[in-house]
Amino acid sequence: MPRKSKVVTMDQAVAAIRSGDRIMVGSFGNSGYPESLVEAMTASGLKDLTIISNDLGSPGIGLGKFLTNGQVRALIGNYYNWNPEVAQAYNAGQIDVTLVPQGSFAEAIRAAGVGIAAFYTPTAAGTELGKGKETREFNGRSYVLEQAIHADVALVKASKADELGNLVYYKTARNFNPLMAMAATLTIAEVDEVVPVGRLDPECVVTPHLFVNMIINRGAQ
Amino acid sequence: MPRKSKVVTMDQAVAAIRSGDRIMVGSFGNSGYPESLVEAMTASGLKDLTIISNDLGSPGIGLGKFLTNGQVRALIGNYYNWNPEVAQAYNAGQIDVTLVPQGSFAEAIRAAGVGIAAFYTPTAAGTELGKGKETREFNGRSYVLEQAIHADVALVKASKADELGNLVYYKTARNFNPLMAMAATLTIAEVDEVVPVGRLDPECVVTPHLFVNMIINRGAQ
Amino acid sequence: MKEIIPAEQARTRIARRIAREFMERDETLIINLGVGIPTMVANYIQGDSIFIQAENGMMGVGPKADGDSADRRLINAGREPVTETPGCSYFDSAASFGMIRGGHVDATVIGAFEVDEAGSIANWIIPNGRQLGVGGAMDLVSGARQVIVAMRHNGRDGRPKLVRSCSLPVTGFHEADLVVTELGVFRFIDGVMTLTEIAPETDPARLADLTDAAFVTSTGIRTMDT
Amino acid sequence: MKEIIPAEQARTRIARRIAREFMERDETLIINLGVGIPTMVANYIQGDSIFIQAENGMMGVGPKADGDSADRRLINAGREPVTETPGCSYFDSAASFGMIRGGHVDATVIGAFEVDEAGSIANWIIPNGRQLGVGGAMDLVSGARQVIVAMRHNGRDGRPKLVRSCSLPVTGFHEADLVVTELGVFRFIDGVMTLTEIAPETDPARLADLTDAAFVTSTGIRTMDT
Repeated sequence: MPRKSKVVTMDQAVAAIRSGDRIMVGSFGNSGYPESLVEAMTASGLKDLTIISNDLGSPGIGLGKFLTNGQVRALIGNYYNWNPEVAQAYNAGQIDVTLVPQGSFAEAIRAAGVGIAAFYTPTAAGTELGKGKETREFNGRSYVLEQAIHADVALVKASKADELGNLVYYKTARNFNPLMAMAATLTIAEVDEVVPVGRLDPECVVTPHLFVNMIINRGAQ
Repeated sequence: MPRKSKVVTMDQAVAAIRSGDRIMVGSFGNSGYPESLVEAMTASGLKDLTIISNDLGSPGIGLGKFLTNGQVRALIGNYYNWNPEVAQAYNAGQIDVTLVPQGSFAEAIRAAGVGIAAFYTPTAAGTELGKGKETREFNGRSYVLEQAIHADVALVKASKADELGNLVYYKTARNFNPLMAMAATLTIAEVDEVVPVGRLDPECVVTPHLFVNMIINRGAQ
Repeated sequence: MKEIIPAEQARTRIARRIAREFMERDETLIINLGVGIPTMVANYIQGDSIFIQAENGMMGVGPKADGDSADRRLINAGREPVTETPGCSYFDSAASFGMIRGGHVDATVIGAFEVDEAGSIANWIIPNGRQLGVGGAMDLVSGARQVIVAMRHNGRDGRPKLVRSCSLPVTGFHEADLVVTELGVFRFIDGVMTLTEIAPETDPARLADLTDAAFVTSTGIRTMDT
Repeated sequence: MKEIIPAEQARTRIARRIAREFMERDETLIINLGVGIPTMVANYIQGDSIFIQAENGMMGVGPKADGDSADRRLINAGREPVTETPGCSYFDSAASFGMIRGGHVDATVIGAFEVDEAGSIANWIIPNGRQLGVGGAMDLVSGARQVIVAMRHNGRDGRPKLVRSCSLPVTGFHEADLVVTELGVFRFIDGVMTLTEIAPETDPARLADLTDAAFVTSTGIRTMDT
């Protein structure tokens, strides 16, 4: 069969997302998130979303748009102090918020991507964020059982894709993107540039193409 | 403080290893293993070693030298069919052998490197290699608890190091090397070439320098 | 026992049939090929939408390297020198098995000693004291989305390899989706081993005699390509 | 309450003292710096053997970027634009916290609301309904080999931050190794909070009055650099 291109229009990408979906979005403090995809989603009628991300940007900025725009049912992440609207909405009972320590959060997303159901980490043992989680001793130290975090859709931001969907990132804009690309049923990558197959160094590909289902090429817009 | 060089002589490297140590060695079927280090260790009087590696090369070749040379007390790995001396020594009661499925083996080494005590994998559930390991259901599927695999020393092979100890690899000679570099108390990297700091692309470094304690520079020999 | 089909012809037939299985799917596929007949499948794949993953850390494995171009640091999981394809990539063994365990590999083609009526597969060890290795077999059968077994219908001693219940140590339980031998194509449909294609050299009744496992013959059974 | 030492002088003193702690160790060090005073530690580090890790995925963080060179895609974990150093590298968040959790980061310098006599640290949340975030705090205190707390001796309301037992939600139990305030250096020696250096502006008795936690004064106590 001739290979089908993974490059899609923004409409095609957004049409693949449903209200109520669990959506991972790459980002760290407004760095390295798929800006066009987030923009298009906030212009869509999608609602009741569970957003799985490190933080939620700032009020009305970056991932913060989802909340300002009333599209959020729940958040799973680790740091919302940059966006006070999160605590407000949570206190008002408008959204659920699940905090997972940043390292456990990253590892749990990776676990989902690599087929590990759960893992024991020392982080949060005995603390409020360890409550309700199984605790177990290994070599005299307490560990908490953290379960994998899956999503229906991952929206990731990469610097470049080749035509197959191999991805490379840019500096600290890498953050959670390669992990989320592995952990969702559908992975949509927004990239600055699509280059011909063979242009990326095989030693330097960060996300091999098998993890990527759709590509939004910002360089073509 | 002025920075100390991590580049050492072979004598210095071998002097850091003790009889009885648990030693990880990167390799996959005689590809990507630290040849000079293995050579020097077989010329040393080191004995009672536990060798943790994917396979054990071939009889008298590659990692097989450790066994031919009588330096092995135990093996932890996953595929010894390429070296019939392993089954012979095991049947004769001369060595212990622990088989861990290759994917679980890789993940368990990574786990040691990243501070995860144990993880649940579906691999080997219900099989002979799952015996004696805790089994647990997640979402209706059986998973086996695999514990992290640590070592005293990791001997890894990289293509290039920079003077800080950042490592890059060569094609499928990468294999277990980056994982083992994280999982041992002491990591010794044998490289083909040491390049000046700044020469490696920061986006393409596979093993950041903090994991590397000593460098054997084959390019200087 | 007399061979119905000569060995090399049998191996080619099996490999080609599995290649067709992939090429009929109108989508990009990521596949992993074990040693032996499974590796031969690559010879019959055409087009540019099927990618071979090697569990020792490569996506996009190309044809075997011949003498001059062989690089012992560029090998597949069977230790054979291979080549690159455009768009290939390299990664460590944890990332590689992450792809497999995480369900990102569409199919694995493996050999087997036995496959039983429950779809359980024995392919990692014959406990004869000469083998000591599992490799990635258990990870592949439990992780790949589709598990395709490529094997001769009977062993060298003539014993059926499709059995009622595995007598050898099992690699994975209820994991087989498709078994292709030189005599037939067996699909596990709702957990039932179902003969969907049969070689022209035989018929369902004779095939049942050569088979230990009980199987159902599909009402839409077709003749297997030779 | 009257401040013994003006705020900016206090912050500088704390940061400089911690920098000295690192520079006195004759070895390569990998350190992670939290926001606030911890970030200032970098200003006082000299030489080329101390490397800063940022948990958002960078090894070898350089000085903050000024206006023109700022790149919003090159930031530290406090969202501040930073620069590269030669030999730096980038990686994903799982790899980054793998370094931290795996014990490969020699020290983390963090701020805190409270540190108690048991070395337990509260620094992630004040449950006032306005905060909802933990970030990497719990991973850092449980993973880094040495946990150094950089904080003012008393809060803005004058309340001691070295307490008998943490009243705020704890980030990690028994994790503090060293606490540096503008008034003293406290080391946990065999689990006992021990005053090893004291600011020239005070003395052990007066310091005890400003401190809720019971501490032992080292027989070899020295005067802290101002």
